Amino acid sequence: MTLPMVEPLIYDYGRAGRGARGQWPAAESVVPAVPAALRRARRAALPEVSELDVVRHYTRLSQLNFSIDTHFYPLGSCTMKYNPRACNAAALLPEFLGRHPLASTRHSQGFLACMFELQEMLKEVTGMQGVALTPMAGAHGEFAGVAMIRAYHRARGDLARNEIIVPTAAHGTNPATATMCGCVAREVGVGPDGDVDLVALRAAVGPKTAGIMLTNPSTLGVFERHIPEIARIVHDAGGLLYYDGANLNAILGKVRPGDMEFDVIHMNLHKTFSTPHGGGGPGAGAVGVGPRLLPYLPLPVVARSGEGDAARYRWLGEQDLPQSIGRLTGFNGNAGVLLRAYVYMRMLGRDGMSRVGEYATLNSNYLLARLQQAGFIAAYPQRRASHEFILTLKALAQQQGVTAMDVAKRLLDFGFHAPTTYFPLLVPECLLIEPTETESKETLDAFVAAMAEILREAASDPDTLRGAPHTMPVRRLDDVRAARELDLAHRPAAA
Amino acid sequence: MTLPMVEPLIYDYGRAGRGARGQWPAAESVVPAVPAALRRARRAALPEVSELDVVRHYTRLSQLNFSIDTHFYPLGSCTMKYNPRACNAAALLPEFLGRHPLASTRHSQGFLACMFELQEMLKEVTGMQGVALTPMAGAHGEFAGVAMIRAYHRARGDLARNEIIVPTAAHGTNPATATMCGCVAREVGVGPDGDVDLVALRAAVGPKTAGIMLTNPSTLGVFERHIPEIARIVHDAGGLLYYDGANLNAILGKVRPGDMEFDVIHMNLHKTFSTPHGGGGPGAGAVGVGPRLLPYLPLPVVARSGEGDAARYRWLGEQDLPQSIGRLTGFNGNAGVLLRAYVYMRMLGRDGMSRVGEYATLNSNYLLARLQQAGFIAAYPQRRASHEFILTLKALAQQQGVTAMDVAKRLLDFGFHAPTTYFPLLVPECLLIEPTETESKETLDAFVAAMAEILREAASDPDTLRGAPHTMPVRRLDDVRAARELDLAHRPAAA
Amino acid sequence: MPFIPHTEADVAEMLAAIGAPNIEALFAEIPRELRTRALTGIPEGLNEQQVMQLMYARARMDGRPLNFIGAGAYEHHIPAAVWAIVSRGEFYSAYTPYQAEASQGTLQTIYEYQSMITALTGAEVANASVYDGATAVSEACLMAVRANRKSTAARVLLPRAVHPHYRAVTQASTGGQGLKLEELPYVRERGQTAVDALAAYADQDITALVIQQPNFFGVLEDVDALSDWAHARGALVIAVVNPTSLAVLKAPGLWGQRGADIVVGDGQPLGCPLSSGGPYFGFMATRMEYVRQMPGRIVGRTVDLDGRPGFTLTLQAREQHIRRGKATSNICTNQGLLMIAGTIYLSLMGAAGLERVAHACMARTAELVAALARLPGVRTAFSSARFHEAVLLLDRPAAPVLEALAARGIEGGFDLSVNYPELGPALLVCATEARSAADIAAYAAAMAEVLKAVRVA
Amino acid sequence: MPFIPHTEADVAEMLAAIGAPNIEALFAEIPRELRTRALTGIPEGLNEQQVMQLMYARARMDGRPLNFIGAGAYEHHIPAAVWAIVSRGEFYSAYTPYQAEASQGTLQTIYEYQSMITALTGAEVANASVYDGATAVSEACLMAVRANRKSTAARVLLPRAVHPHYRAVTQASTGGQGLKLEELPYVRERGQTAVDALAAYADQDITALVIQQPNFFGVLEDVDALSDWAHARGALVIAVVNPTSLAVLKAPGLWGQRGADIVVGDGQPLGCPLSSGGPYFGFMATRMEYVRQMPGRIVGRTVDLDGRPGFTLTLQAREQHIRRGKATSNICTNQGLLMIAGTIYLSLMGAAGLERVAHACMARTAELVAALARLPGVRTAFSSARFHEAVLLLDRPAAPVLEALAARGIEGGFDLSVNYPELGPALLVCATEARSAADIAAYAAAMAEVLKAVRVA
Ligand SMILES: Cc1ncc(COP(=O)(O)O)c(C=O)c1O
Ligand SMILES: Cc1ncc(COP(=O)(O)O)c(C=O)c1O
Repeated sequence: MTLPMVEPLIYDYGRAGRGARGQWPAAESVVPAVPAALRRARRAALPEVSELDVVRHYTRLSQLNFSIDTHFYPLGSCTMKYNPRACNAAALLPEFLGRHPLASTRHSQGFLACMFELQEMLKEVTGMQGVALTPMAGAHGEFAGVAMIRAYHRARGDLARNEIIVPTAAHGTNPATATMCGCVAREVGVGPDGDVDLVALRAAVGPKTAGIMLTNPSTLGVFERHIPEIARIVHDAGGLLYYDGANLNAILGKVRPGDMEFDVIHMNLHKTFSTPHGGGGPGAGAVGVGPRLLPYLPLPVVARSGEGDAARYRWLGEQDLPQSIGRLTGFNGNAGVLLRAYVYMRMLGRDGMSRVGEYATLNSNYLLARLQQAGFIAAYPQRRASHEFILTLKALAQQQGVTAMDVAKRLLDFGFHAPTTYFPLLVPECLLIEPTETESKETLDAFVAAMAEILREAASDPDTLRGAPHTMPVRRLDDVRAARELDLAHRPAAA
Repeated sequence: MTLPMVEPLIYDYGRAGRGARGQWPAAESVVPAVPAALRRARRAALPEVSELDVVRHYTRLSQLNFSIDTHFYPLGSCTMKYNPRACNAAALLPEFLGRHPLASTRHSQGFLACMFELQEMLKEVTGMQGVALTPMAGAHGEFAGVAMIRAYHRARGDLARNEIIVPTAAHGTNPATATMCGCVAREVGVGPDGDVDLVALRAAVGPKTAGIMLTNPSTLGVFERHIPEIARIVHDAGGLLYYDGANLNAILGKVRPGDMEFDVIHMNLHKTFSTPHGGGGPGAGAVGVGPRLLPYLPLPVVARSGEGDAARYRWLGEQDLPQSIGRLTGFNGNAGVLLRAYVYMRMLGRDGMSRVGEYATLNSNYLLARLQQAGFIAAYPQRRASHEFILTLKALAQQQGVTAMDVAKRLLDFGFHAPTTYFPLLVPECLLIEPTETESKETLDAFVAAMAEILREAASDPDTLRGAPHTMPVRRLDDVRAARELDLAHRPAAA
Repeated sequence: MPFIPHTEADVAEMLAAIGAPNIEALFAEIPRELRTRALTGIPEGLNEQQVMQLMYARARMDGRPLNFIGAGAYEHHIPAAVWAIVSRGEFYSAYTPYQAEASQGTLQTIYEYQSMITALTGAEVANASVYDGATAVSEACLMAVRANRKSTAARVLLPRAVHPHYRAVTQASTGGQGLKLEELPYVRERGQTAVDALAAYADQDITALVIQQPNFFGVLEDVDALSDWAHARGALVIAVVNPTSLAVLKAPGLWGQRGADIVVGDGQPLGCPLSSGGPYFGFMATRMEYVRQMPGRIVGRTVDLDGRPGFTLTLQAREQHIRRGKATSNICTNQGLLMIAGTIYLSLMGAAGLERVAHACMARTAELVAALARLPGVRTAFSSARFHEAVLLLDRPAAPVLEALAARGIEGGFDLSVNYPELGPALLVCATEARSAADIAAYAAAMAEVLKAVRVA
Repeated sequence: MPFIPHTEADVAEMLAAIGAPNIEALFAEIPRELRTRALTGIPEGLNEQQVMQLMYARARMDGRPLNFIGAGAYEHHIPAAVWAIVSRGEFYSAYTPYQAEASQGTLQTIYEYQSMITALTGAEVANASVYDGATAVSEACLMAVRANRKSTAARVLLPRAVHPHYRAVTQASTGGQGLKLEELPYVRERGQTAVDALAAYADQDITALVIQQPNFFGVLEDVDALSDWAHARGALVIAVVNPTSLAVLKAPGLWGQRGADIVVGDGQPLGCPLSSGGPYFGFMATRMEYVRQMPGRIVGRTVDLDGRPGFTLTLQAREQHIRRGKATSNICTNQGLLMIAGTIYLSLMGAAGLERVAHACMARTAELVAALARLPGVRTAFSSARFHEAVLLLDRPAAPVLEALAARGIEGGFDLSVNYPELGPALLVCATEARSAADIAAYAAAMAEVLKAVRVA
């Protein structure tokens, strides 16, 4: 049985000869010739649709999404908090929007002033001594960080150091980054309370240790309590300390990675500083470094000369930072995202910044407490939650045959985006829940009520859960078929 | 049984002390005192909500609407065509948006140039000799027009003329306008083919006739064929001719009211020139006049001196137009709407403008033909449709007990906004259908298919129609209760 | 063909279905002699890029002067969220919510708007907007005639201290129905409506008294005394108010013993950009007993077939589409989208935020007045308490001063000479929370310069 | 507290439910010695109005110069509809569509995007974006090493005529994995990659050859010959293309006998504003046989439990969250929102509209080059056919010329002296459809003036 699509493909609105002609430039009378061998013979099979078709189609499609602007979205590790519209408005000012990335310094002072101040604020927040803004997402920042660690060891002639220690609780990007940098990811376990297994760590370090990548609070939703010991062990072994700052939201104004002896950190500005996630991006993964790694920062970074009204800003390049790991982006990173983060930080200000960590933690611990009262099982019940926490539904899966996936899908029917499921891989049948500080108690209470109701359904009517969702535009999708019978593009006849 | 609301009231998100504080100005240390007797004692009971609450609530509410951007919206007489986004973008340019209405001429030349050219284009399109842009909707333009007719007769000492002839097919605003202007609306009938009953008209005119208000194409969806005779009859009787130009979309580039001897016209720029209807407004009801009424135009209008690069623009006021009927708006009308109409007209240009009438008429006649083939009954089968047409469901109502309202509500379930129902009042159980030129044949075909299906349901399953809609956020609403148990405002306790 | 999706094949198929040889044939019913020539006066069409370039150039001509004009339209901070939401297609491109079930978004927003307007004004019911503040006053006068059954005079007292445009519009809009508008003078020293002058009307049939608070000069009127006077004589009280000021000023519903009967004003300060004069929205609220005399759309809460609460247009029997010539007004299309902006603005501000706005406006205006009145040749006109506008008297003609300020990028205020010649050279100035201390200093510096350059008359 | 909705009562209730005396107690697990002092280096918070005023001032500092720089980022007309839709909260504030049933909007848009990219490039499958054009090249090189099972050298030929930043990024991004990048020279007169130079590699193990079309100089390469040479030697072909140019240039899928194997580029010209350098999006497409080697997210069409078509992320076993250290890349967050903009842009333009854009770009650039090369001291560097950029040689240092142009409000091009000193003083200039004849005339006039003022070296 094939049912009609919820919304047809944009191609389905097309007819040969139709088009949004108001958008087309006038036809040229003279166009320089393209040599015949290089010319396109057939027009590409793009949609031929009217402007109204386009507006209606994509407006309708958008309505099929859950989003922060419409739903509570407690996707653990992703910090889905309110994206203030002012950040967008500021980034869209025509002068910024129309500015070419290679524009003259003369026409760049306003933009560069924002970038410089953003670098300074990030230094303050992390306790680091240098910041580069160009990495375009968290993983990209990780790459920059590990590449700097590598460059550091190489510059010292310490060529054997190619192992990056990664706790098993790490985000998948950490080991993937190690590999991309040509290092080997060496995993060490965590103990039953979620902290790194120090015995294993001591066993793992050695002359091949380039460094350790530590997420804190870890992806298990707890603050790593042995940071001083870990720092000592790794540093003593000659390795450097990498702080995966994706969870910076939890510790803003409470602890600073620089003060904790970390040599490098990447931040997910799209999380902590609330730039929009855009259905998959863009992000911004600025990196901060301590004194050891200062010379290796990726290019370009912004420098200031003069003070106050006499301040002048410019990009530093290769000549200025000859030991840099080089360029990681075509221009200078996701400038528009950086502007949004800058505006957000200026609005928060000093006091607002520490409140972020406090209220994110309050919401998380409250939600955990209420869900425990409702009968759910915390993965680390003996620990305080950080800005997020993990439930494990292993018992439910064993007793009722209802999985974390079923619960996640059923939550959609109650009007809540699901938490992160099956991540971290360490905890079976897990839900990683991050409410963020911008959600109200009422919303959290409503979420608890829905979860409690789902627990009741698991006992009384598990098939409803297994068949969920029931109220979305589509019911549960066949992922296996998607991977087996690959249908990755529509192929209309070319015009 | 009371069910929960689809989306709670914004007040329901409130808690004492909550607020979108990022929007509040800083508290003042010194504020000039308000005399105690004039001071507010208790804060108004406004919502106390967070910025996220506001964004989420109104985003969700918006999703409960049908709109052009999401649905075919063939609401007869309302010309719900595509609202190009460029018009909005241009009107929102910061210089226009930030411009005070009383700004100096120096800081107004760009805006006034647009307004002047808009006046000129509207003159060309209507064949009139003067245009004023300030009326803020069609009905407001009607007021201006009838007030000018009155002023004309008064200026000639012709004080007895206080009757405005209004065909029974007229829009309700026509007689209401006559009353507002202190005139008496005198109705004349229309014949079985939809044209004005000339015998009745001849009988109605006389020394009390101030004028006639004629909608063309009439609200019956047909072009009035006796315009030359009507013009002669009314003018001969000493009355003036008013053209209700709400349906200008049908005749753009085909006929011009000025050429047809009309003395005054109002246009609904929000229809013909596609400014957004905004859930009830704003509109713009510019008026155009022939030579007789030029001195009476409402204030202000824009004048130009000089040509080309030396052109200077300014507002004309009372000193310039001493016989004007005066001011109808606090400043100068819905400037932002006028800018949108200006941009739309510039995009259409000369050729695009005549195409509007042609394709609006094509779509309308096609839809009528297809619906007739599907078994629906046209109110004026012997006539060509103009840009809109009427179906009468009288037979259906009599035979199956299914009303035009039932059909309208059922259409919502098929994803179409309903046509205008029960208007004009002349035709029983009517649907007034206006597809507009911006809709594609495929959309019209889909609408026909839905209508045909509804006809089948009327025979096989009339209760489904009577209970419709079934897929909207709410089912059919109790209008009687709404009027009887008036609940017009939420009353929370004041803070 | 911009905005027309038809392909040639579509047209051919459609004509075949109609049974017409070509599009032209569809116009066959139009008498041939009426057919028009081509629209040669219309320029050729521009594509979107071209039209935007044209509009950028036009906008640049107007520049972005620093604005100190108020006079009924006020520059306020507008939260970015307001227009991000208002511009959503589902609000922007919908129309009047005739099909309630497919328009709950607009309808519920109107209901919330009605709730907020009644909360601010202290009235019981509000409509879903009229065109603007000026037409709201004229509609209120017409409504008062219908509502005040005791009065037969159709006579409304309209103080001279009411916005001159509002008075002009009321004149133009109510004259046809024979309303008699009579002007009440103001006290020259205080800029307040002269309560003494009312003595002249002591025993006469007055239908309504209009009270603007703050009045056009920014001055606060003695609203209690004026209201009580009117009510004692059987006249209705029409309050014309600035919604921002209601955060700090007594709600019209509490004016005097009985409260105002009809409350109107321009909603522009609530989230509507200055936008060269519009679109704004007029608000209108009244007592429940007069609701059937109120013009405009009204939304009510009701339930659906299942008992679920929902919203719908109600009391439509007042309106032209039902009542035609006997309707309360001819208004049909109103200012819906702006009303939505106002609702979102009020939700974001709340009463506490709006109070902050009002306080900042008052403080900035006081600072502006102090900075300007310090200059030789400038002094304040009135001694009374004010909201966020003030009249300044100059020792030389205002027009060249304003023109010289404009040349320096400053819109220095509204020239009162035309409407209030009795004041001599005078400016109405305004500073809202959108003006900073630096802005005010820039104005004062420019004014000092200009006063050196522009001659005393 | 901006953005935090908690009332004091809320906090008290929540702490009670947790069983904690205060918020501070929630941080008790953090070793005391790690706790930080206050963030004194962060300024105090601004409200929205203040921050917007700050940003207006910053924006004003940058002005709006007339831009003739291309060099990988191009100023095009962007239909107003694009960002009106992209900015809708449902797109803007969603994240990666992990919950497919609640993310069909994003997922279907990605599927449509994949369809359009494959149609434009002539490739079979595309991913849902990588960061930008530069990282797309480096990812393509790493992918080629995985995909080319015949090659063991991990050696990629990277012509000097490829964007210097793309080369730098590739260098920085692939060095760790030991890729060897070798530069191919270009022919000085033609600005084209020297096919002769390939002779040196005739019998060597080459993993891939990168071909940029048009190349960094705007010059069209002989893509067929280059592709066939590579394929003949078992090397993969990585095409780096400007998507606008594909409206008129042969699709990489048809280059030579076999077509390019991996096609990448920057999607910026498709609806993304210049925006000071980003966010843009990198696109990436390949043959079906290599799909499992491609990094990034991929969406597939499937059906739901009822058999209704729907969309979901697929082939996730390539990705880091499943495969961790063995993933095809570490990429996680990508450039989703920009990809949506590109999809809407391509829908509005269609192939015919994009062709018009390409033609206009070519025509304007030809006019620009003609107008500038007419001036004494300016000549064109290369004789070959070009797309919408050109290299101009100057008879004096480029930097002061550009600075003098900037002082006149014109961004006159990209200074090639740093990256291509062998050319002598040289500018890379660009004119797209966004530049008018008047703009070009303004540039030529300013250049004439500047050449009078700036000395010959
Ligand atoms: C702990 C952690 N590290 C790294 C990342 C990678 O960040 P991004 O997705 O921006 O590349 C994430 C986010 O998904 C994360 O949660
Ligand atoms: C024929 C006709 N006349 C007048 C009007 C009144 O226009 P408006 O609603 O803009 O006041 C309308 C629109 O509703 C109309 O259709």
